[in-house]
Amino acid sequence: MPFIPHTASDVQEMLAVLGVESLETLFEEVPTELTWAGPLDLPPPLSEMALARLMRERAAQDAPLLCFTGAGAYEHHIPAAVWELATRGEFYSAYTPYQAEASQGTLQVLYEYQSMMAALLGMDVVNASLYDGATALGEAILMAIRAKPECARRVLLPTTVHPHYRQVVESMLRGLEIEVVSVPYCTEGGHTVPEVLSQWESRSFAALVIPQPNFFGILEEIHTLTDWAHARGGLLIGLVNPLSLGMLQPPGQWGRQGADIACGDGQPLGIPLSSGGPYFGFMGCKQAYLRQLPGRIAGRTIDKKGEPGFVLTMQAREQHIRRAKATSNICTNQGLMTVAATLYLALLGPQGLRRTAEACHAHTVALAERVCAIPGVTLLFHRPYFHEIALRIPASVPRLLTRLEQQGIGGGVALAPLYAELEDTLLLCATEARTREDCDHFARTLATLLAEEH
Amino acid sequence: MPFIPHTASDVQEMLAVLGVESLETLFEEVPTELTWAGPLDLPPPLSEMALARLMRERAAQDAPLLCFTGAGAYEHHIPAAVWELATRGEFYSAYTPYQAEASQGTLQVLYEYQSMMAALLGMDVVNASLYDGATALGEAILMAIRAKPECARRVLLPTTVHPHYRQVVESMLRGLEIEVVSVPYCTEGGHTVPEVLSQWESRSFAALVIPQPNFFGILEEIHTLTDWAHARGGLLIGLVNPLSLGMLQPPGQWGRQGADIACGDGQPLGIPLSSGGPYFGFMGCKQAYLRQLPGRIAGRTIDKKGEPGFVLTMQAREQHIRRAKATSNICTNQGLMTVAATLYLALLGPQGLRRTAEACHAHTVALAERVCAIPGVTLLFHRPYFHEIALRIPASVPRLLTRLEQQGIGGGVALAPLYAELEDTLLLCATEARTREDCDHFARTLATLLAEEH
Amino acid sequence: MEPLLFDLSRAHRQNSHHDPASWAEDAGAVSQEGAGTPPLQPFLRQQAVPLPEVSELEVVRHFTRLSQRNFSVDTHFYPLGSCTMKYNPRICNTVAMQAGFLHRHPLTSTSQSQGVLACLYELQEMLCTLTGMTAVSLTPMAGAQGEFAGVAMIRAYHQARGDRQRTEMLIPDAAHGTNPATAALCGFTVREIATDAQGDLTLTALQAAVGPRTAGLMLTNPSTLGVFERRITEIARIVHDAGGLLYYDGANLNAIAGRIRPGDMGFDAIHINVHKTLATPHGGGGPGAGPVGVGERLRPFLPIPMVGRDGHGTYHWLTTTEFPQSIGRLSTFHGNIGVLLRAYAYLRLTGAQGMRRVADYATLNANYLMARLAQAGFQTAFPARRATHEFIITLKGEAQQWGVTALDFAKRLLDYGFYAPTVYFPMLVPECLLIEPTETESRETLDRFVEAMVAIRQEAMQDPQRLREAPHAIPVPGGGTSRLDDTQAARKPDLRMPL
Amino acid sequence: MEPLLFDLSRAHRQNSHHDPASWAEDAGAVSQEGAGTPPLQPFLRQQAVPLPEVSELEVVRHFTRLSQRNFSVDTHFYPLGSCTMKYNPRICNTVAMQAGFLHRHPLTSTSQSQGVLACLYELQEMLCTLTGMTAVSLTPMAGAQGEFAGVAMIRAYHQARGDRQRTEMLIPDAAHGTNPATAALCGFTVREIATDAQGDLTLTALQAAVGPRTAGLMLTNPSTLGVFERRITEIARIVHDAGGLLYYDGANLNAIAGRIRPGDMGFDAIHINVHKTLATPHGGGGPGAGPVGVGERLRPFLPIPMVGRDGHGTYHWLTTTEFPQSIGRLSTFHGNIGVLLRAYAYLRLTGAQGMRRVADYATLNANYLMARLAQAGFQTAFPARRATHEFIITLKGEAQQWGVTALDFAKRLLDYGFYAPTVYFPMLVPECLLIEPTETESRETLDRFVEAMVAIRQEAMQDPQRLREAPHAIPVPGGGTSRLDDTQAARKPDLRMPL
Ligand SMILES: Cc1ncc(COP(=O)(O)O)c(C=O)c1O
Ligand SMILES: Cc1ncc(COP(=O)(O)O)c(C=O)c1O
Repeated sequence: MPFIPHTASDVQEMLAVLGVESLETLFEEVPTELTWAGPLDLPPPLSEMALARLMRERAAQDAPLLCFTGAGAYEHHIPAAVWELATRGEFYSAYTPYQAEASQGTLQVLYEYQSMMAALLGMDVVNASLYDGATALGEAILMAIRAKPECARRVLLPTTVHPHYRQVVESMLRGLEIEVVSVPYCTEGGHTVPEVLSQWESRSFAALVIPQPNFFGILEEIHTLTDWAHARGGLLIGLVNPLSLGMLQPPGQWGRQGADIACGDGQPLGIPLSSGGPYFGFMGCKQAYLRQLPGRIAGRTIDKKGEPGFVLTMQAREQHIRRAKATSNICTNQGLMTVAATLYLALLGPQGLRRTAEACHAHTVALAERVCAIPGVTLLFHRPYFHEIALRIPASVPRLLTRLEQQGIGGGVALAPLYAELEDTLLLCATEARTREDCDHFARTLATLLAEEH
Repeated sequence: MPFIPHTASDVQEMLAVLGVESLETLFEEVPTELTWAGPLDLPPPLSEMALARLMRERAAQDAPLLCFTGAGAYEHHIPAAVWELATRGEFYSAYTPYQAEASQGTLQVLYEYQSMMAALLGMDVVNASLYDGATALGEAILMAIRAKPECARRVLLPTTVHPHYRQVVESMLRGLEIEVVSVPYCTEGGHTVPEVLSQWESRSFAALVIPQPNFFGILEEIHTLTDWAHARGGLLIGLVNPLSLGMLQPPGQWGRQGADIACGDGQPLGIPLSSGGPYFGFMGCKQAYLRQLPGRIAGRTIDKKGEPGFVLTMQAREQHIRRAKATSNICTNQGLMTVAATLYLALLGPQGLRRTAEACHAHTVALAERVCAIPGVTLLFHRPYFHEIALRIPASVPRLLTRLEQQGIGGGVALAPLYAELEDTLLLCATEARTREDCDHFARTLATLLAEEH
Repeated sequence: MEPLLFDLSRAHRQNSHHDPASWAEDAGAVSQEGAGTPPLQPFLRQQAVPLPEVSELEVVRHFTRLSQRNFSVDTHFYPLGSCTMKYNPRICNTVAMQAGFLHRHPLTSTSQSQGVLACLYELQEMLCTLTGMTAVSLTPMAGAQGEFAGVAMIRAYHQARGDRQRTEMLIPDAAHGTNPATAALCGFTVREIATDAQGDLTLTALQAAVGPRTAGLMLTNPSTLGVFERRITEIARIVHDAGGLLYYDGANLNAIAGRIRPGDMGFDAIHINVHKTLATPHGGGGPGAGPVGVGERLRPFLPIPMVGRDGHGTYHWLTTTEFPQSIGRLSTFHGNIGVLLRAYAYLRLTGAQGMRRVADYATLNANYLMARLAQAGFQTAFPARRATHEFIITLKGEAQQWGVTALDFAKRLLDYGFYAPTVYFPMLVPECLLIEPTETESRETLDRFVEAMVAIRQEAMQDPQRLREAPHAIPVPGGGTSRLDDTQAARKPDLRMPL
Repeated sequence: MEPLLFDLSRAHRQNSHHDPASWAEDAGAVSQEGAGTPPLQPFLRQQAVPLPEVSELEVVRHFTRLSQRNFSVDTHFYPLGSCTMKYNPRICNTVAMQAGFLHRHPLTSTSQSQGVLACLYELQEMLCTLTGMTAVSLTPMAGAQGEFAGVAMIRAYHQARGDRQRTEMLIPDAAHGTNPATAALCGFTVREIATDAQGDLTLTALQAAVGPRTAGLMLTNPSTLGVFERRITEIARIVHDAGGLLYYDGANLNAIAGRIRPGDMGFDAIHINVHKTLATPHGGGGPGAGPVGVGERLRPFLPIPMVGRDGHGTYHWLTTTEFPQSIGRLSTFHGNIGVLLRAYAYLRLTGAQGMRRVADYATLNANYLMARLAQAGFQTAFPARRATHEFIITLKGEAQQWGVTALDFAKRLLDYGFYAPTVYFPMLVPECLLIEPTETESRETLDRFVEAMVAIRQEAMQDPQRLREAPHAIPVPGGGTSRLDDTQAARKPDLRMPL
């Protein structure tokens, strides 16, 4: 029997210990009308060999694409050691480290993860992961509301935040009577401007969210906005791409006081694209808000012998203790992904991270130069950006994307379905993984396809 | 610097300890004329990212083929757990277990490998691996010569042994004044018959080699041949496919006394095709010949506390002790492959191994039925076979193979380049991995191609 | 102790083979001076990120050694109740880690994603069959998010019917913490329902609680007490009659998979912890996945996206276009697809017969282990009841007699080479161990566990201090940590390396 | 101790997901009754194979736990002299384990194998450049087989010239055991050449030995004594003048890679241990690979197959058609290709600069470690000499004073968490440790090793018995094995489980 070690005689002997005749007896408390009679209508079992072949075929069914798509998930180099180590059985098949003494491996990794992420974000404390970037933002907003009971249950959420994130936030907050105010972006700069925010000048809010870079790749005026929010008694939630922080200012240093909460998606730190998941959400905050932080936290302590060791701590915030009053309902998080991210950061180091961020950006700049040389193609916004660009394209973007795919290119994302006003625009990205030949090839292909359109 | 952890200040401090100014000084004993001046003409270094991409492209450069080729290397199902565990760093990056106490993992695996292989072969002892099947046969012959100093330095080697093995044996024995007698095969049965052997009836020889199944897939008359060799004072070396032993009689039970030495290639036991290697050679023998066995051997012993443990043993046979008088010059063997084979045997168990062998054979029988239904295609030999068949084909085989490959099929091996007399013949194999659809598809394609030829 | 990565660091140590070596002219400069765009300078970090600088070899060693300091299913019996720590087939990892899946961008068009979509579609179908539900959405990323989806759908359902007074969620007192936490997160008031001495829900309490304010009831069956809620049909009727809906917490599905279907018990929504029942790994804390299934009534409210199939057999994403009443999106893209692929692989390996066997042998193992422990003198929480896939023993007697706690037993088990069962959950049973052996453990392992428990009990009698100070000698390289001080950890939080 | 797999076995336990579930009608029956062929019956096994029957979970646990009982480069400093135990980059494993390489049958036509052939061809070229040789054959499967190829070529060369009296192979007394063993295997008589007190070959002894019977000289430079053979040019002249050829044992190439080329030193043939210099893993005993390179004179004799490239850039196998004088085939197919791919990947990562750095830093580390140990009072074997990538210390003094041996030091190092250096090789130096730190170790690690050595020396003085009984506490799960009895192992061989 697959994965079941019992032999016929085991079963007989075990039933004898139980003093019952058959396995069925063990289910005698179940009302008979609830027992499904026959076998379920599932496909017949496959041998491992047949499964491996089926899955090999499924994995190979669609041709791989040369990826110029970003929009919240990025193709980066992942050192081979990351997943060779992260999938070791002792990490892969362990549970959440409840019995600390038998889980020092996972716990020390979490502590190192928290330390490195805190360093990267410039935050005092970081939790041990949330599901993904979008839910991390939702949790950050809930946290801000809890942390600011004196403020109105209102948050300011720029439309430069990833549209999917905003949808998730909406789903998460729906039952809670929290007002989410959409802050429109500046159509020239593609960023959030204080002038627009000033409408809420006089109204209380718990937090302002600032994405950096924002969904269009544009860099927001983080210092001004942070100070603006703080001046009005709100918290500032920084939503960041962690890899960009190899180069960009960490949320902890935004404005005069720094962001209060930083969150985002950890995918760029060593997590494969995987069709969309599993990734992981990260969240850090200032010490003052620690007790409002959701999710697990590892801490360093000592054992009976006075030796250092690690435990899960601050559990009084969590559902298994606080139940309906917990900071979140999260239980299982994305643990293994943080192991991978810790490995990624350890292997790259500060220099590798900076050089990677720089290469991403330089390649996107180079790509921008190439595509903007094509007649009719222009940058949509005129502001500094990081590693992602919005373009105006003189063609039907959906058709263009299909034709690019037919040529083996993942050519970015059409903005119109997400921003109705942005007809004929395209969001593109070139990470450090894109070579000069890739960018040349893309620009050439794009030029040819656009020429054919006319 | 890739893989070198030294920082500039490390280097300075280390040189200071050495009291030298520069690294160059450390090479001062090397005559200057021997020092290569500039950099070597090697390609510039790649980043890991660039290397990964290059190798991904190389691996994908040639389309995968549906494999009906055997001839000494077989596509079998390999449980995923085999290589997930065998490539764990502690196995992968350890050396030959010289310091037994710090290498109990590898040593216990070797002991278990030896135990399982001895059980499979029906042999008293098995060594810890040789390079591959061909060199194992060469070593077996050398061993027989050593074990039989009273016999002539002569071995009888049927032409039903894999032609490449015979070539390797020739290379290995060339300097040693050993006569290798080629024993021709029976053209009807494709096997070795006693009548042909009887020419050497009166001449002394150290050993007769019997392959089972032989290169044509044909089953040899192992019992008769074993007894024949023993009756004439020679040893019997059984050359076997270890997977076939899930079903076929083990060499230890051939004839009245069993084979004296058994050897072969371990590839079918969990080793991927890998374009030809690494595989591993195995060798077992009767207790009497233990001290002539080449290669490493693990043994069980006890430690100071009386607890069982494992060591490399019988080292007096080996080059590092016996030097010019060693049983072989082998040092590094194919250790990790035996870890994989041990895992393979452990996961399949006796039942899995038998069922796999049966499926291989049943599929080949079914394939034979299908292809023999095509006009002009016939089995070359009329004897029992195991999982590989030689066919007569009414067409130019090399061209046929090319056309099969163009259709994505690895269609077997032409025998003519190996056996000049076997024009228009083809050696085919269908393991347990070939589905009914695969076999139907092959037969249909073959029929179409042959029809087109006419 | 293994040193911290930070302690292995040395300034300017680099793994330069991970330097992307940009081809773009002078990457450093370009990064500050985009193509015709304003300078990046004001946005740039002033100091380098204070990350450790460690060689790749030391990184490999550090994490290899750290991994060896974990107990895990791959190394130890892990009878952690409610968590279903069973064998995670390695093939499921291997097939999911193929380049064709790993390198696929989530926003790739569906026409270029048919392979992965086929797997997900079939998984949806299989989960419907397994649970007896009408439709499944795979997007929730863990059990708790599945609960969130379920409860949010219940809310949406009542609201769609204009039934706005239903603000209460009924939850048994024995329920897992995620249940009340989720209800609260969805804006409901939690009303606890008592459990009776037999481990069943107190029907009178339920009847007293239901009413026009009742949005629904969250239940797991078998319950967290390790017994089957026998009057489930009646419970369902009571709740439904009062206009509420029933949510099934699928964490215990391993007990009944292929045998009893939550849909048939009257549940309207359910999540499935694939990292439990469907053997995907728990990864030291995730990722898991918590697909949510519903009956016909809740179907319109399922979270998007889901996978649909058109008449030509082509797969596509279903979004708010098809599901305008959806509770919306719960993850940035489509949930934890890599985990779902592992679940898919597992289900294809087991099939219907295999799933039923899971329930059968998980139940056999739990009952056997319970019987053996009871014979050995341990007190089970519900001696009159059959165990399901797990069961509870209470060490109240041992605590009173010898002053040792359930925690002491748990810690001492680590010394014996076993991970500890769940302790102090459910909170109803004093000094409890919730023990779940799962179907993938052999009888020999269960017998060894009984021996260890008996030996520890002996120690508790003769040398209770030995237990109170456990663990002593956890078998990990370098020797294990002894008991760690939780109180100090919480009182003086040390949550990261100081910079 | 971890139980043996056989002890975990239980009759009829099966992992049925590995049952191929044949589609052919009644596989069992068919297997006995081939299509129109005589019955298989007489050839069939009578009893089932007496293999253990263990569940997949237990197999995974068993091998995971066993792996944790190994010291390895991925977990420990492994300064095993002559073995070059450096970091094995994981990327080299990852790229080599891709399906496109792994699933390729060796007899696939060259037109369908261009990807792998391109790698092998380029590897041949790179190895020529690195060694200063004219041509390379990749087929030998380890260093010793490379030696065999080299010596067989030397034999073939003399024979091709009709020079049949050259029956002697000269080998320094300090040489590795594979050198004399190989010479014997090729039918040569071994003549040992003495080493002088400075670790150099005694030129007078060499001069006395060479003559018309001399087939050649096998040498490694730097020698196994960890010093560079300074008069190599003169040595080469002497041997060549006598009509002999020079074979270079490439085991120590890590000391000079990218700096000094064996071809320039006058060698005619060389093997390269890719599992040493080129960082492919040693796998607990292999597989490695031992490509062999030659100068122009030996080119015609190279073992087949090799990879050639035609005018169109298409790769193909070179066989006896192109190399009719070849010493022939040395492996069934083309050698250990999977290992060669790892070596290729490593060379592409390092390039020329990187290879030179390998030699530089391997040498720096060895000299530094030697100097530190000498400062700490250890006796180096050749104090007047520079170390190369390795060096020898002799514990003769310690043995005389305190009655502890090199083996005792080695075993005690295990307790300190270090794998032991090579002991008692080369045999010339009494109580020797041959120490090779490699370039991938950091200075901190070397310093920790020095501290351990000093501490052990202190123990030797104060409590020699502690050393003689070492190891005591090897840090592996469950606690390490104490010193194992080699003598009993050899006297009463227990080489497998009895059935
Ligand atoms: C009974 C029960 N419900 C819900 C959950 C929550 O599931 P998850 O951890 O996947 O969020 C768990 C997990 O421990 C559980 O045991
Ligand atoms: C000096 C020397 N020569 C030859 C060899 C043999 O190489 P291999 O083990 O690859 O056969 C070794 C390996 O230990 C060695 O150290």
